[in-house]
Amino acid sequence: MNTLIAITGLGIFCLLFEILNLRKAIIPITILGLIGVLALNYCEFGTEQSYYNNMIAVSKFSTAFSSLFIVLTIFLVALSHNFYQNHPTKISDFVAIKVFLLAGAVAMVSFGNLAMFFLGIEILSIALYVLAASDRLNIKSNEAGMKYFLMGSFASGIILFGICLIYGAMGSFDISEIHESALSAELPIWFPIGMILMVVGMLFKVAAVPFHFWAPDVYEGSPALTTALMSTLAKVVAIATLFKLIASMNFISSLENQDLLHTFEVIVVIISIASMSVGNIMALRQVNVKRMLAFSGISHAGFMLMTLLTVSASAGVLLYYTAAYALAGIAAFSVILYVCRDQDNEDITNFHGLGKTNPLLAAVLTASLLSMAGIPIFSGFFAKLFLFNQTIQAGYIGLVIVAVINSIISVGYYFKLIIAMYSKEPNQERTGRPFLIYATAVVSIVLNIALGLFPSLVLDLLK
Amino acid sequence: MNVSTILIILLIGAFATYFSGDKLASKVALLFSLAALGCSIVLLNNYNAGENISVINSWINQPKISFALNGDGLGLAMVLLTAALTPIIIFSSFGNEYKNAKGFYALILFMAFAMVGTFLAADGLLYYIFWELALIPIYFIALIWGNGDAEERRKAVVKFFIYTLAGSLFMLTAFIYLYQKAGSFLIEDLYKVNLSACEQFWIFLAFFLAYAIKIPIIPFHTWQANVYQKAPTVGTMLLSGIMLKMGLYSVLRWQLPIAPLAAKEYMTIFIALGIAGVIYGSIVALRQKDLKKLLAYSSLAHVGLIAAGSYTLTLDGLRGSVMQMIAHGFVVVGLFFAAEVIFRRYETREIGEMGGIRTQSPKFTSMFLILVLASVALPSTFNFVGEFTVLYSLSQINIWFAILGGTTIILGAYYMLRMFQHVMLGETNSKTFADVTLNEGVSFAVIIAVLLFFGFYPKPITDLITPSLETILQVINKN
Amino acid sequence: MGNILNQIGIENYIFLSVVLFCIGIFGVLYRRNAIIVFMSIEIMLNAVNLLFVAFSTYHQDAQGQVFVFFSMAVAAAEVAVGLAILVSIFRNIGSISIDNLKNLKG
Amino acid sequence: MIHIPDFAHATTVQVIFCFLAFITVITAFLTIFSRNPIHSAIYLVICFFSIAGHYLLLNSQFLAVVHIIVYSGAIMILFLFTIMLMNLNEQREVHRPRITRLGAIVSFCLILIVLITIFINSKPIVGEYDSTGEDFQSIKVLGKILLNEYMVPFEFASILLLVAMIGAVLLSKKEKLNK
Amino acid sequence: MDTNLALILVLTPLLGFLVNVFFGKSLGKTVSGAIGTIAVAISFVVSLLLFNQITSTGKGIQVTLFDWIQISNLKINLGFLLDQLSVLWLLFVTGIGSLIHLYSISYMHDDENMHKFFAYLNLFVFFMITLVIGSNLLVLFIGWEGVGLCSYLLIGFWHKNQDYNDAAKKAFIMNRIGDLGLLIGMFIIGSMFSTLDYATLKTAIAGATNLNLPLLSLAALCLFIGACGKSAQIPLYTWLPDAMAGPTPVSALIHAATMVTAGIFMVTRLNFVFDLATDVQTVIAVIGAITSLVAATIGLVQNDIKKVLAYSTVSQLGLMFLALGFGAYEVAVFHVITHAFFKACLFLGSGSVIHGLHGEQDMRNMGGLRKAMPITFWTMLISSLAISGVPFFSGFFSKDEILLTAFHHSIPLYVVGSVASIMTAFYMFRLMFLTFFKEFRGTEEQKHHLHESGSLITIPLIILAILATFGGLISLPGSSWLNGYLAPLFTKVAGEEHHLGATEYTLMGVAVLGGLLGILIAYVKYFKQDNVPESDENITGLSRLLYDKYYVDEIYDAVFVKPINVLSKFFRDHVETVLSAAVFGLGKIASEIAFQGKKLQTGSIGLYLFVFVLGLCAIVSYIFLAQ
Repeated sequence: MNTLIAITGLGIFCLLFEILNLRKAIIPITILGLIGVLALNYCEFGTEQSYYNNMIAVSKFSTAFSSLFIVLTIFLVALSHNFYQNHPTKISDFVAIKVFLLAGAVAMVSFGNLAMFFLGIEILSIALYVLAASDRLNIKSNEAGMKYFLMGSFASGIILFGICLIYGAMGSFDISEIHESALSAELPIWFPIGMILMVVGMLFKVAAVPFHFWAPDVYEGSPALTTALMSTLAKVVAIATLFKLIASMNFISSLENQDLLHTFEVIVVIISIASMSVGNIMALRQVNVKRMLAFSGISHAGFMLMTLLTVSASAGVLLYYTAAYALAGIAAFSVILYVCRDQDNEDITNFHGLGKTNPLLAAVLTASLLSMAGIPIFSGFFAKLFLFNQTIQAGYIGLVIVAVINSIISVGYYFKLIIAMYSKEPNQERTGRPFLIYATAVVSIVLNIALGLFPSLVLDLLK
Repeated sequence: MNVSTILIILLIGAFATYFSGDKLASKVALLFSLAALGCSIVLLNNYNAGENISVINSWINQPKISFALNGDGLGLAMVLLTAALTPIIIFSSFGNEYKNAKGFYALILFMAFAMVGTFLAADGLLYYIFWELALIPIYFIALIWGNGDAEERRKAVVKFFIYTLAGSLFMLTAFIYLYQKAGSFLIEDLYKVNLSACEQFWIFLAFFLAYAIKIPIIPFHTWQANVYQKAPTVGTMLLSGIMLKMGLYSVLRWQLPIAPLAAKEYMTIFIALGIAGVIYGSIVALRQKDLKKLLAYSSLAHVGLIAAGSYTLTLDGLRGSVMQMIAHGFVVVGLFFAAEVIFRRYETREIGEMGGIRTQSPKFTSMFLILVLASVALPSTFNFVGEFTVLYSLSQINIWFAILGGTTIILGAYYMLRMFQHVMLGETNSKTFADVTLNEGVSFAVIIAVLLFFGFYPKPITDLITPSLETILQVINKN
Repeated sequence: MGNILNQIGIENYIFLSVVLFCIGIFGVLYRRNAIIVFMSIEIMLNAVNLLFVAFSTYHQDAQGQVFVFFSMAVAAAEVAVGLAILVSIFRNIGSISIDNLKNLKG
Repeated sequence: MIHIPDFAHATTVQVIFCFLAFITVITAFLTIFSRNPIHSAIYLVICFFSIAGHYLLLNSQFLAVVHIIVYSGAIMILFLFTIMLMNLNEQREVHRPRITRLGAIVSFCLILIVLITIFINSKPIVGEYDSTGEDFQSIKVLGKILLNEYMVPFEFASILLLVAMIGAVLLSKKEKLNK
Repeated sequence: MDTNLALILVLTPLLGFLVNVFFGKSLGKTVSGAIGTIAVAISFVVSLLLFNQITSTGKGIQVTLFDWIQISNLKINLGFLLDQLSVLWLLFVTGIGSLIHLYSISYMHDDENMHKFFAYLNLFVFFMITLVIGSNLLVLFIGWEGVGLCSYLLIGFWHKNQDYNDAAKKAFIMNRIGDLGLLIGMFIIGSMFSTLDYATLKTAIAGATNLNLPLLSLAALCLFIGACGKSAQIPLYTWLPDAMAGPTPVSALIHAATMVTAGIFMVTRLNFVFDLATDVQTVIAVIGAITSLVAATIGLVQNDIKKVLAYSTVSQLGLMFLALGFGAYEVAVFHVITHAFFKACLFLGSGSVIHGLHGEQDMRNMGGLRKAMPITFWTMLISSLAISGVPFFSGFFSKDEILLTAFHHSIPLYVVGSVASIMTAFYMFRLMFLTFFKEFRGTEEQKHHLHESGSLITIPLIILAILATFGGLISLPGSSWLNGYLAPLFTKVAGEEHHLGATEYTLMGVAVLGGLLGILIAYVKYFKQDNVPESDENITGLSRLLYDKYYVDEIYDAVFVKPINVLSKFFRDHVETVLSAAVFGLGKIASEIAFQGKKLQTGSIGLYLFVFVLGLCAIVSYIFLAQ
């Protein structure tokens, strides 16, 4: 709870700095503030407590994920400095929106009442709509914002309908109450329908097939930093929330009571397989890196959805997977930001010869791509390993095999980028070594590798 | 002192090489690789003295993964192979100028690190990690420093990477499945797992896919020739000399003992595949126009025989294949180096453009000829010892296996001598061909010395590997 | 006064709300004019609000109605942002037909 | 089960419900089908009013008032402003391809049928609806709940609105062009 | 002491090889030649010592150096067995070897790579000694392959000529086919008796109760295939005539006197195996006979002086196998020895001729050399008489014994052998007449330079001619020293056929008459009638068939070499492509799906939402309406 308050306060401070004409200080102060928040959040870790009539329920799950979100936000804010260099008047808005977005994200994983959940997701979504469309003179950005907005509101409507039906069934928005009554025999069918609708809405947010269509377009059109935010923070938040929704409301047992569990699991399996396959295959022919990473994100969503099959045991795995994925994503995007900062697109051709002109960044990008592809020692590998382990344990060996095949396909496009960096001739001069971008790239990839070397650090958090 | 020392040396070496700058890189790399060789010899001594050189530390609690390295005879033999070949390979590259040499040599050492790790790992997952790690450096070596048309090379290298990764991911799945049964990735726990015949079959198959691609066994070999051709010779040496031994080694260490029932049940099929590889590889090699490709196919043929030997599940077969692995490792490195020596002077790998070298460079010719002869397993070379043992073990299974596998000595002689004739003999070439330099000569001499020495006196190696192989056989035959 | 649902039945509210919701969906799919699409989304949200109130009566519980406030706040916020985006699109391309938004594809 | 309206014995409430429902659905449709955005807006306002009627029928007067204020008063005005700003009173929409319409209709029918079928298939609510007789929806009660139990979401909603505000500003603020 | 002797025996040639390889060039031609010769001569001396020891003690010497290859049930030592057989072989290997080395010093003096030549020769002697004195089959195999290698190196000694290289390669590969047979034979024997050691094997076979005879026969057959390869028997004989591409001393040493007899050595060595495999013995005899006849017929019409000798060698080897097939090992060995003498002499003589004519090998361009090269002429004449079976020359005794043995076992094979002998006499004298009599038919330039070769060449010739004359003494009919000497090796009691009766004398007479008949025909045709063989284009009919060696090479080419090459090309161009495409194909398919899938991503919000709704419907209806 304190975390949430602190974050909100920090957001408001950002806005104040603009008024106080302290633009230069915004980013450092925000980063420091966020680090403080991280510390605060860390202090809360391990306490199981609910605040304000169970509006906010702090648990290991929520604090762990909140920490991850905060870390990601720190990186994203750090990247903002260079990205918004040309928009000095708006920098406070951008940073504040990001901080508020973080508040929404934290609310989404620590909600104790569906109202908080709904508001959280709306804050997140609206902030993202704005960020997607924030390059207001760029038609692509407009289009991305519009697409995201329309489809996002549509999904919000469906989520809202789901909440409504749950309320109809339960007469309450409080998840602990829902948790208790979810097993009652008298439960109207509204509850599972409502849950399914909410799940569908969240599947939209995580960009799972067949609700994924927005992702590539929006990722491509949005300003690169927003894409980074969407593909790392937003995706991680969405999947964590989805996980929490299903886990915290006893949904699985409830379905089991009503003999619907099997069909639900079939659906999850199908969506998971479809997401990975569609994501990976579609990414093969992309030339725009952001778009490619969008499809990659779709496939990773498919992987992460596998945790829904073993909700009771796989929170740690999900945390690990999301951390690995998001850190790799941050590293990758910081390089993309650097490479494409003066370009009007993010085509692969921009990356030609990066291995020669900027070996460090090329190495970082390579490492992050390898991590996403699941090559050992990078945490992406362990993420997949733990995930597969969990899933095989639950008996879904077929699903794992499909996942494995998909991992193979994914290498195809990740390596396209690596090849472009190392075996093509550079086609442009790259000057300047923006410290924050370098720092973000290096720190995030180091964190990624550290996670790979000591996976227990994160994996055992939620035990 | 335990086996992790050598890993540390190589890893530090890789970093040190990278930071030593382009000028010094090759020397630093050589230094560290020699240090690793020295270390492995010391380890061998300690092992022979009965010291425990294994390591086991827990690493990840849940799932239970340990940092376990096991120094037994078999592993040490392979480590020695790696540690001996790495300096040779590095030294042999001294005649070439590489752009960004520091990266190049660092990758070589890193690859050696990963390969040594693979040979030592006693935990399924650790093993898998090293296995995969070895893939990355060679990928970059081939991609960045390779030769030939860039687009073709990219295709070949990516295919190689994806293909091998594909195989190994199935192996990973098998490992995870095994973990469910064993509750640990430790090799001794995996050995103890009781699996039904059906489970064993699938696990065997998953392993097979990984190894068949890596080794390669036909029809999974299609990446090989292209990559060998496109990679820089150093990469080709690493690939053919050591890396494909990873696959063969793994068959012995992991595949057979973990799924013995399946191994016994389907033995003939896999032997037959290996032998088919022998014949197919030999025949394809016959008409290759590119020297490196020819050597690649010859390698295909040889490893087919080694694989067939491994699948016999007899001590002879296993022992023969290990010896043949070592012998082949040396000889193939030598042969590829010879190709490189020619390339340095002629700037071509087309056999058609060579010829008549013998008059100009008798020393080179002799060395090359010895390597060719070793490769066709002339008695008194180490290759003969291996090949004889393998063929003998095959004959114990079925005489036809020995006969068909034995065609390698005919076909092998055919394509190798044909190649030798067109590359080295004939009218003196109009282009000048300087005889081997001292550096080159030393590399050749070391390889030849090793091959001949063990050809007459293979006992040290036999004694080193036999106990481990017997242990493995015990596990295989426990039921 | 008794529960009004005794006379109408919660099902009828559900059906009405479902129909309304579906009309909203239909509108989003049917129209290319972004403003109308926004309106359709408002219809969807209103359908849900209606159901909230009905359920609130059904449970004799005020929380549902409280939630409607939030839902309205969300609707307002969405519309504000949505229209802002729409305006900037209109400024850039002079049209608000979502058919014109097909630059990003493939 | 669907209560087939028994028109002969319909209570006033039932008649009002049917009437309001009819208005709601029709105006919703008209909103969508109107070619002129202004007309759409006006139909939508009517639709909102009829929904407000439903609220009144359910005896939540406060909500009805708020609803009208927020939707008809704020949101619709926003729409109208925008429409006027863009000068959209004439039909600008290009002709929709048939496939789009077909798709829309198909999905409309599909989702409607699916949802309705599920609700019909589900267990019917049997028995009388509770009536505790307590006041649960007066302004007072709502206010208490909103500012006690739902204090946090209430505050949080302010952040939502703040974000929306910043967003709207961000999207429309012109910046001085840097050199 | 024995170990040291054996080591000196083996290692001296190796040392000679190493010295010549590393320092030969700087030492100069004569010195390197001398080193080579001395190395072999030392071995020869050691062989003599050993011979002395063996004959005095009558016991073989077994030397074990160290464990070599360990196979679970089969321990293989690197060890030597010096017994009667091996020492006998050693004697003529090193003896003739020394002579040929000596000869080569002069013969090769003009070659810039003379030191290499001697190196290879020494290496050959080293391997040959290893082959002979190995105490088990695998050590034999070292030598076996090693001599094959040296043969390869020496045939292709003039490596600039790709035809020679082809010949060398062919020799090596055909030998390898045989080697595979030998290996398989070893495998079978190894698995049957768990040993490859001769001595142990012998006791094992003798002591075995339940012998799997068919399997043993198979082993014997495989071993015989090995022998076929090395000793140029049908079907693996075609390499030997081609091997004449090498320098003539090589032909003399390797392809006439020593290496090609390795097959006979091996069969003799394993006589206890072959004795049990009677079917295989028949096969050996038949193949030997056929080879001898076929080679002889081809030899009738060859015009290249060395080719004639080569086919003669094949034919004589066939005769030896004929004897082996009847279990008459000592007879075969006897012929090996005599053959070594006269054939070496013939080759060296032909070498002298070729040397004198500066490389001319075609007999149509020779003639009348008798006066210019008298020593060569006389030594060759003696050898020709010996090979033709003219009485009291060595060949007479040995060949006669073979035919005698054949007669006792199988009349048809006897006839075949006899016909081959007659032909031998004919073509040998055809060679003599064409080369040494009448007028010189070469160019004026050659005529001008005609001269007798130097003493280094003639001395070996003379020594060999003497041996060819008197070599028969070691095994005179009736009182054979050789039979007695070799007796400990054989299980069967030898010499039962050696009581000389009327039949034997008749047969002897027939053989002598046959030989003389052959000589007579040659005399009539090439001396009296003054025929000179026609030039290549004009050869027709049967002679054409013979001249072209029954087209065996062409047939082999068409049946084996071509198909393999076609197959190779097919594999390379098609199978590889298909396999590769199959792997790439998966990627291509994925890529194609991606390409089609991109079209689905139209950018239209309507479509996206449509799919969204459809997905929603599908999920909801599947979960709630599926039952």
